[in-house]
Formats: sequence, structure tokens, C-alpha cells
Amino acid sequence: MNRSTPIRGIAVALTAAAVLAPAMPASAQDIRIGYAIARSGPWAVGAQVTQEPNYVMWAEQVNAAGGLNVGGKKRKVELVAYDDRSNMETVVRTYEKLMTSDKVDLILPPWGTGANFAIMPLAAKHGYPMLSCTAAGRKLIGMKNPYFFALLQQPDVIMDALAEYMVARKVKTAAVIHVDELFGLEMYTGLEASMKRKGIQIVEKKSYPLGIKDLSPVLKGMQAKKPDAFIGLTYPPGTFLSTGQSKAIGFSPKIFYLAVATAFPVYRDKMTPATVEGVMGIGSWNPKTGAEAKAYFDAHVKRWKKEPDRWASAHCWAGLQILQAAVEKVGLDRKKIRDYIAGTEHATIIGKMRFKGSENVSTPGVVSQWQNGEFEVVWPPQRATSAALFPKPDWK
Amino acid sequence: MSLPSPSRMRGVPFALVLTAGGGLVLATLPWLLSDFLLALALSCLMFAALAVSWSMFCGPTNYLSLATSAFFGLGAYVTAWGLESMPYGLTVLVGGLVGAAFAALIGLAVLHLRGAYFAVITFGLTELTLHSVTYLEKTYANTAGRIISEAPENTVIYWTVLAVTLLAIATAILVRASRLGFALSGIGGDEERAQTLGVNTRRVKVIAFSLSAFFPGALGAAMAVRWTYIEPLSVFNPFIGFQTVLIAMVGGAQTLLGPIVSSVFFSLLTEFLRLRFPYAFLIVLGLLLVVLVLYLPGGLASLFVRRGRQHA
Amino acid sequence: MPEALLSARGVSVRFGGLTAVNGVDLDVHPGELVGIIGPNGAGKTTFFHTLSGVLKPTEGRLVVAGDDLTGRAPYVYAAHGVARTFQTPRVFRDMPAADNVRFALEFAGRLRRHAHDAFDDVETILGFLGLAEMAAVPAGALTPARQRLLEIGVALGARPRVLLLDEVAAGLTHTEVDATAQLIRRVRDELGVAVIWIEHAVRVLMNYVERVAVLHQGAKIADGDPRAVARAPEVIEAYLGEDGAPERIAA
Amino acid sequence: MGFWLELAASGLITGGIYAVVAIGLNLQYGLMRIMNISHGEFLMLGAYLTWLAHTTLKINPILLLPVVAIAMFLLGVVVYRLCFRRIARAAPTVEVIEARSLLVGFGLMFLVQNTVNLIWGADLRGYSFMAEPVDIGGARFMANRLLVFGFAVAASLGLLALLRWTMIGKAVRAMMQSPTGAQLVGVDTGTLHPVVFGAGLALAGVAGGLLSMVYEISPSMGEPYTVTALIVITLGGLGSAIGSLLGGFLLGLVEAFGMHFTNPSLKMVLSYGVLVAVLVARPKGLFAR
Repeated sequence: MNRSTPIRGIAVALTAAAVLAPAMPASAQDIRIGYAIARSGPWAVGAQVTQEPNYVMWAEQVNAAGGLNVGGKKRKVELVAYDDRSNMETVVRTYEKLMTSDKVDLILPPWGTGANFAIMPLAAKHGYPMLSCTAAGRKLIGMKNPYFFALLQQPDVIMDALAEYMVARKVKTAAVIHVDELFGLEMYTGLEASMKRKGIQIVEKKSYPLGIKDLSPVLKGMQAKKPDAFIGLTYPPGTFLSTGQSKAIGFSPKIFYLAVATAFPVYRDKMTPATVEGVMGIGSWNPKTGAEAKAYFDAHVKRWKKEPDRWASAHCWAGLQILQAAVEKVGLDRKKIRDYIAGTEHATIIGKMRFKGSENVSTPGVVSQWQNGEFEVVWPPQRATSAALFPKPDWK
Repeated sequence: MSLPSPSRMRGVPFALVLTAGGGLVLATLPWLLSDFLLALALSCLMFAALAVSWSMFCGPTNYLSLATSAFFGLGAYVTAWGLESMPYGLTVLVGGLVGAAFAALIGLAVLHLRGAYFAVITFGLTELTLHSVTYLEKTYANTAGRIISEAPENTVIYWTVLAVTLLAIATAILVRASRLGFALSGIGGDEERAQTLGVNTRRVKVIAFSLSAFFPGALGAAMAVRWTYIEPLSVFNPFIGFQTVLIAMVGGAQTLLGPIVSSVFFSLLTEFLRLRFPYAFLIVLGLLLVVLVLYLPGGLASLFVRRGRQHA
Repeated sequence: MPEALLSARGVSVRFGGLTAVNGVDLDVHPGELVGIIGPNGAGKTTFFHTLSGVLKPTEGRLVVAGDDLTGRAPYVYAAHGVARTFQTPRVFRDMPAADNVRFALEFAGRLRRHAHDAFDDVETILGFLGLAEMAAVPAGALTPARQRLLEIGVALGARPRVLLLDEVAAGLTHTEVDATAQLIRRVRDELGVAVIWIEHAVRVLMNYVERVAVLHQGAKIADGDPRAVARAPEVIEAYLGEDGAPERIAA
Repeated sequence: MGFWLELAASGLITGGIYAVVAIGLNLQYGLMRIMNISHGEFLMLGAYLTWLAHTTLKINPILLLPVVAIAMFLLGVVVYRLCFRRIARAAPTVEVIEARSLLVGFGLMFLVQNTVNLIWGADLRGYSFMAEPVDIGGARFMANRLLVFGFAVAASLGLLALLRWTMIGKAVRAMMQSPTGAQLVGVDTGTLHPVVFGAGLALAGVAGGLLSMVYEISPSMGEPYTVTALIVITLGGLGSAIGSLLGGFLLGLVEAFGMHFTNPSLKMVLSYGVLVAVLVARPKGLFAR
């Protein structure tokens, strides 16, 4: 097997570090950055696509460049990383260890909204800034935790962008499905409000639980209503399922939009580029959005032999960029880092970014679309990397 | 539970005193341990209480219940729903009572099933509860999870869980000595025979099942505050139930000490392996489990309890 | 005659299309020692199951000590003083012999005291059966014959008013059978309980019981004095189908 | 095809998928009382083998299924030898076999899932195969789903025939009713057990291979399938070859019609509701004799 997979790559890199560690004790000069993330269990699917490969690659790049510049001195980064086994109690316990026993200098966040919620009180109590790239929801923002920063666009912002695009295309009706999870509910609430404002009619709305294996009756019902747009506020299984089954029944409205995992390269690979041609979804970037993005993309492909996803991966990278800039600017005083993050406009791979409270208020909602095997940004126009295919071509 | 008969009461006062003494020692841990070690102790206590209460019913009767997660999750939701209007201690009590009441309800419906069918139906009921709560929350509260904003201190959580654990152990000691426990082992031996000897087996089973469900309910309510965000998938996580069964059976569900030793053993071992070998640790754990079951079929308890077997 | 302690009226049991017990009437009075015999498949054990509540009769009524218990659970029968043994001993294998007896004493047995109870505690019962030495041995580790005795001990622990014995002599040697029969008589004499005793080995039974009922193809074909029953032509005919029947009846 | 017919067809096809997931476990649990809770993990392994061979060697996945079956069968024999033989021999009662095999199953679950995780990573994987719609009487279904459905029916009927009419089937059924009795009449349980266990694993592997055509795969995909399999075989009745097919159909139909008459959010509530209701009313499953 000549396949370098992230887990294995990370395993080799970190095991080597662990084995060497006793012989060569981490220099007191190293900056220790801790995190717990899912390497096993159901959360690992997302965590190992979007998050941990970026953490590891970032640390490698920083160290290859001699380390982080703290007060004029280059200091290397040492990652203190644990598996959280996709278990909430383990997440909390591990961050307690990182913050109070290991006394790491900084932390990186765990994967997912729930786990980020769970460690927010710890972050505030022990004063560790969190730059979270896989946590979305107004409820998180509403906690008003001074140490918490959400890098992803919020659901209502994402939905507003979609609504604007629909208005621009004079789309009048939409059928919606959403997953019964916090994400799906918040997205739907945002969508409903946006649609109302823009005068777009939701002709049918259905929700479904995780673990569904057949959506064709639902999709058929929607097909019969002939909506202009189909909007699926889905998690990965629903994203794959509704694509395949819509294709099977020939449900191909002018706009076909899906949420989580649409931006994953595996979505294109599993469904084939021809099939996903014209499918829209949440995105933020792609290698064409800028030189920095291209460099990141190439480095990721080189390091992990796979492409990063076109949504949260870049947000994750942006978070690491912000952290790096903060440390190099104000040193390792975490209060100062927090203030720096909160008060500065940051230059990142996905553009300028500024926080208001916990919210990233700079990155707009983005609509992307698969075209010829690339997830092109098609809305808003000033960020677009390609013109939108409208209406969506029939399934192939 | 009626009063134990004198002969079986032998050793009970000693065991209770030992439990109380151990409890006092453990109660000082918050002053001795770091936050992380305290959290680890908390996890040991939680699984000890879960495994002991599981064994309380399932040990003597040979039932295999996978409903622990359901009781735990309901308890957690009592906290999620009630913490704003109730003090923490009260939610723990109510959580336990809700767990017990739910167990009594489902016990009436499903305790006539045995073997794999009972295991599957208790699992099914847990999932049914999970998805019903999800559905109700979504439909009536338009939410998928709840936030606990005012969590008590870690030490308070620790002492609460310790109290629940001690209560579980004390209850297990008393049940084993009581007529209830005697009836349960008769049911485990031959249920119909126990009936012909005057045991209202249905009532006994429902009472014991319900009693044993108080503790996971209370623990769910006590532990929920550690997670800030309560969602059905994490508090009704079937792995809580699986792990409980695993710990209790590997320890030896027929014994009292087995599940306690096993929960400490497994919590510490898992944590050690997880921290020391961040990648392969679950593989090691899996191997270890297989080897343990194959070569120590009597459970960990068989290492320190030698059961004399005479033959006539 | 005083009112019957246990009374079965028109008891039938059907499994699907098969009628195992067909309209059987039986009255047993305090202190009576009644035998039930019948060829293989006559429905003896099935009928017995209905008497202890283990099986609900398809038709008919069961009255114990004046209370109609038809359709009630076995523990209700036990509470009314019906105690039984099973054909293959059903002791609690993991419990010591003493605990087996104690179990009966603590549940069914604690509801009643006999006027002059000779079987007050575990030690007496085990001693009576010659099992005193085995008190601490797990029941499953006893020999089959001892398990059979223990099974009787367990039933005694329930302090019965009616004792149902299901083939307690099966598989025993002649001497053991005689000893067991003596024992049963003593129980009856000392406690004044009614005993209903099923046996396939008819000869033994005939010598000890005062009354015998014969089941054939689920129906009762005779009921009365053993000697008279043994001569009844329908009984002989019923047994003719069986190997070695003549000598087994000719007691 | 009329609306109702189409809905029923859709439910039946999903039911066929459920049945495919269940057949292997039904063999192991129903016939041998080995509660192999790592069933879903072996299914996942079958899916990974198929995916790997297809994406690297570009072999038609259908042609790979027999290869996967043989590989998994051999693996099953080894796993049985190493893990379950001791349990089957040493355990005094069926309950003990169930309980201990459950624990060993947990161990295997950790082992297999995390080995795959370590080798191929936690990422979602997938490939496209037979993802074209097929027209049946005016209704359109995905070809790969129909393939799974066809396999479910064929495998169940094949198994039924095998158990009913062949010598090996008679031996297996004898073993199921009474292990010691079977030995007395000359059935060699020492050979039969590993074969049946291996066949169970082979069926799990083939099911995984088939599912990899329909759904995306990941190392953590197994557990939900184990659950589905357990539900289906308890609904149908343990050890009944046709029971798991009908159990799968029942589940698929209940979901399709239930979701139509209520709403899709209730899907999980419906399927577990059916399970609980059936078991309470018929404690041995719907099709048990």
C-alpha cells in the first residue's frame, strides 16, 4: 500500500515525535499547542477531512521555517494531541488535562459544534482563545464567550447569500429538506427568514433524521410540485443520498443545493464529476480564489495526497494563520492574544476577517457550484471564480 | 425491599461501613488531585455506579439490559430542562426518579422477554427514546439541543457523583442481602420454579429493574452539566450502555466487587492507553478485551474471589 | 366428607388441535394421599401443570381452599399452599442445597405455619431427607438422586397444604423407591397435607396411595381404591398397548 | 406504475438493503448463538476491500464480490478459531455463549474498525457504480439499489433452499436445535461451526461490497448496520432465512408508508416503534415457528 493517509501520516509524524521525545525532551523553548480531536468514532469523518490534517501541516510548515517568531526569537511548535474518541466527556476531560496538567501554551479547538460548546466554559475559565472552524450556530455566538471565535459563516448569513442568488435568477419557489440537528434547524430558520424577505415561496418543507436510507418518496413528492429550487440542508449521508436519488427519479430543478459535504472532494468522486455538474452548495473558496489559496491547496495535496474540502478546511487554515499572526505580534500572553484576535482585522487565506463578538463578520455567505470537477464560487459576484450554470443541467 | 433476614445480614454492616469509609477517603480527592485527575476519578466513579447498578438487576437474573443509556439520557434531559428552575441536587434526585419510573414502565412491557430478545428490545427502547426526544424537542421547542449556562463547580459535581455511587453500592449490598436479592437469584436460576415457590416474579423484576435504573438516571442528571450543550445523540449514546455491560461482565456481574474493580481498571487503562498511544490504543484495547474474555471467563472477580466448588 | 382442598372441574388443555387433557374432574381432601397413573402420553404431567398454575387450562376451573384460581399465576397457587416437584428436578443449580430450601421457606413458606410444624427450618428438612451433609454444596453438583430428594425438600419448604409430586421415584433403585415412598407417607402423616403423586412406575405407587386416578388419552377413566382400579377392565385395556404393562399393573 | 405501487417498491428496495445487511448475522446468531456485535465492522471491511480493489485496479466490483466472499470466509474461519471456538466449547449454556460472544464481539469491533482507520484513514470514501436510473413500469430506481435488492432475494432463497434440502443444511439445522444431539448423530460440529461462521462473515463482506456501490463508506459506518441487522433478524425470527428477508421488507415498507403518512422526521421513531411493538406482541419474532 503506497497510500499516505492523513491518519497514518499523522500517526507516523507524531509517533516519531513521541518516541524521540524522551531522548530529546521538548525544549523549554518550544511552544506547546494542545488539542483533542476525533481520530476514531463517527466524528472522525469530519475531523480528519477538515481539521487535523491542517493542524499537523501547519505545525510542520512553521517548524520548517524555524518556528514562530516570539519577541524576536524563533520558537518551534510542539503539538500535544489526543484522540477524543468522538466522546463528549472525553473532550472535556482532555481539555482539562491540556489546560491544567499539561499547561499547554495554546489550544486548538475540537471538531464539531457540540464539542466546541462543551469546552467553551473551560476556555473562558482558564483563558484560552479558541478559533473554531467546525462550529456553527447562533447559539454559540449567543453564549458571548470572550475567548470563543467562530470562523465559519453563520447559518443565516449563508442562507441570505443563497436567497440573494435566487432573487438574481428570478427564482420564485423552493422545496426544502433539512436534517433534524442543530445545524439543519438553524439553517432552516435562516432560510425561512431570507425567503420571506425576498418573496420566495417555500412550496414544501420536510425534515428527516440522521440515519435515513431512502429519501426517494420525499423527493418524488417535491418533484411533483415542480419547484424552481431544491434546497437540502443536509449532513453528509443526506447529501449523498439526495443526489443519487434525485438523479434516479430525474428530479433536476433549476437550482439544486445541498449543504455539508457538497464541498468535499469525495462527493465529486463518489457521484462522478458528470453527475454533480451544476450542483450547488456551501463553499468559501477553491484554488482559484487567490494565490495564497492555491499555495495552500497544493501544499495540502502534496502533504496528504488528497484535496482539502472547499469550505471549512480553509477556515481552519485561516484560524491557524490568525493564531500565528497573533503570537508573532503579541507573544504568548493569552489575554493579549485574545484581545488581538478580537480587535484586529486579519489577513487570511479566505480574505480579510474581523470579529464582532464571537462572530466572523467579514466572510460573506458564499454559494459554490460544481463545474467540470471544481467547486466554483459563483456568488457573491465579487468573489466568484466562475459564472453560475443556470439552470442546472439535467443529470448525467 | 423488606428487611433482610438475620443470616444474610451477616457481613452487611461491615460492607456498609467499608463503603462509607471508602467514600470519606474519596471525598478528600478534590484537595489532592489536579483537575484532570479529578475528572478521571469522576469517570471511574460514574462507570462504577453504572456497572454496580446494572449488575444489581442483570447480575443475578442473567438479563442483558442495554437500556442504561435511556435512563442516563433521560436524567441528563431532566437537568437540561430543569436546571433553571431547580437546584442541581434536586435535578439529580428527579433524574433518578425519572429513570426509575421509566424503567418501571418499560419493565412492565418487556420483562417477559429473555436472552437476546430482551437485549434487542431494551436497545430498541433506548433508540426509541432518543428519537422521540429529538422529535419532541424539534417539534415543540424548535431546537436540537439545550444549553446549560450555569454549571456547578467541578468539585460539586464530583461530590454529587460520589454520593450517587456510594448510594448505588450501599443499595447493591442491601439488595444482595434482602429477600428481593434472593428472589432475583431464584429468577436467574429458574424463573418458573421461583414462581411455583411463591415469588411474584413479574413484580420482583419490575421493582428491581426500576430500582437499578434510579442510578443511571441520577448520574445522567449529575454529569450533564459538564457538557454545556445537551443533545440527544450524546446523552443517549448507546455506547454508555454498551460500556456499562462490558465493564460489569468483564468484572463479573454476579459479584459486587467485580464491576467496581473493572470500572476503575478499564477507565484508567483506556485513559492511559489513549494518552500514551494516541493511535493504536483502541486496537490494543480490543485485543485485550478478547483475551480477557477468552482466558478469564469468570471475569476479573475470579482473580480475587476463589469460589470453592465441592462435588457431591 | 369435608370440603375439597383442591378441586379440578372439567379441566381441558388443548395445544392447537391436540387435546392433551380432556375434561378431568378431581377432588382432593386434606390428608389424602392420591396417586395419578396412566400410560405414556396420557396427559398426567400436563394435568399436573394446570394444578400448579404453570399451565392455564383451556377450559375448566380450579379451586384451591375455596378460592377460584383459574388462570392465575403459579405464585398465587403457591400462596394458597400448592407446592410441587418437577419430573426433572428444577433446583437452583448455582445455590447451595440449603439456600434452595431456604428459598421456599422465605417465599411460599412464610405465608403459613402448620399447626405443629415439623419442618420449621432448613436443617430439619435437609436432615429429614438425609441431605444434612450436603447443605453447602451447590445443588447442581448433587447427584441426580439427591437432586430429586432436594426437590422434595424444596417443596416441603413451601409449607404446602397440597403437595404435588411428579414422578419422584423415576430412575431410582427399588430400595430408594421404597425409601422415598416411606418418606412421602411420613410427610403426609406428620403434616396432614394432601399429596397428589404421579408415577409412571405404577407398582410402587399402588402400594402406598389410598386412592388412585387413571388418565388415558387425556381423560379420567377410573378413580378409587387402588386394588379395585387395577382390576377395572378399561384400565387394563388402556395399559395393554404398553410393553410390560401386565406386570406393572399387577401389583 | 401507480403512486402506491411506487411507494411500496421503494420501501421494498430499501427493505432489500436491510435484509442484505442482516443475512450474515442471522446465520451466525440464529444458528450458532454467536452474538457477533462486530458484524457491521466486517461488513465495513468488505466495503473497503471492494472499494480498494475497484479504485486501484479498476475491476468491476461485481466480479470482486466472489473474491471478497472467499477472503472474508477464510478470515471468518480464522476469527472463529482464534476467538469463538473456545467460547462455544467452554460455555455451559446458550446464554453464556451469547454473553461472551457479545463481549468478544466488542473487542473485535474496536480491533477491526481501528485497524481500517489506521490503514485507510477516517475519510469518507466512495465510487460510482451502476449509478444509472432504471425504468420499471414508469417508475425509476437506481440500478445499484436494484442489484442489492436482487441479491437479497436470491441469497435468502438460496439459503432457505440450502438449509431445507441439502445434507449440510440438515446438519446445520440439527446443530441449531441441539448441539450435542447433532454430534450424536454424526454431525461434525468442529467443522460445521467455523464453516457457518465463515459463511456469515462472507455474507457480511458481500453485503459491504454491495453497499459500497450505493452509499459512501467510512471506518465508523459499521455500528448502525449492526443495529439494523439485529433489528431485522429479531423482527423476522432468529435463524429463519426467509424471516430476515421478510423482516427487512417489513421495516422498509413501514418506513416508506409511515414516512408518507406522517413525516420523515419520524422515520427512526417508526422503525424502533415497530421493533418494540412486534417483540412485545410476538416475543420470538414475526416468522418464528
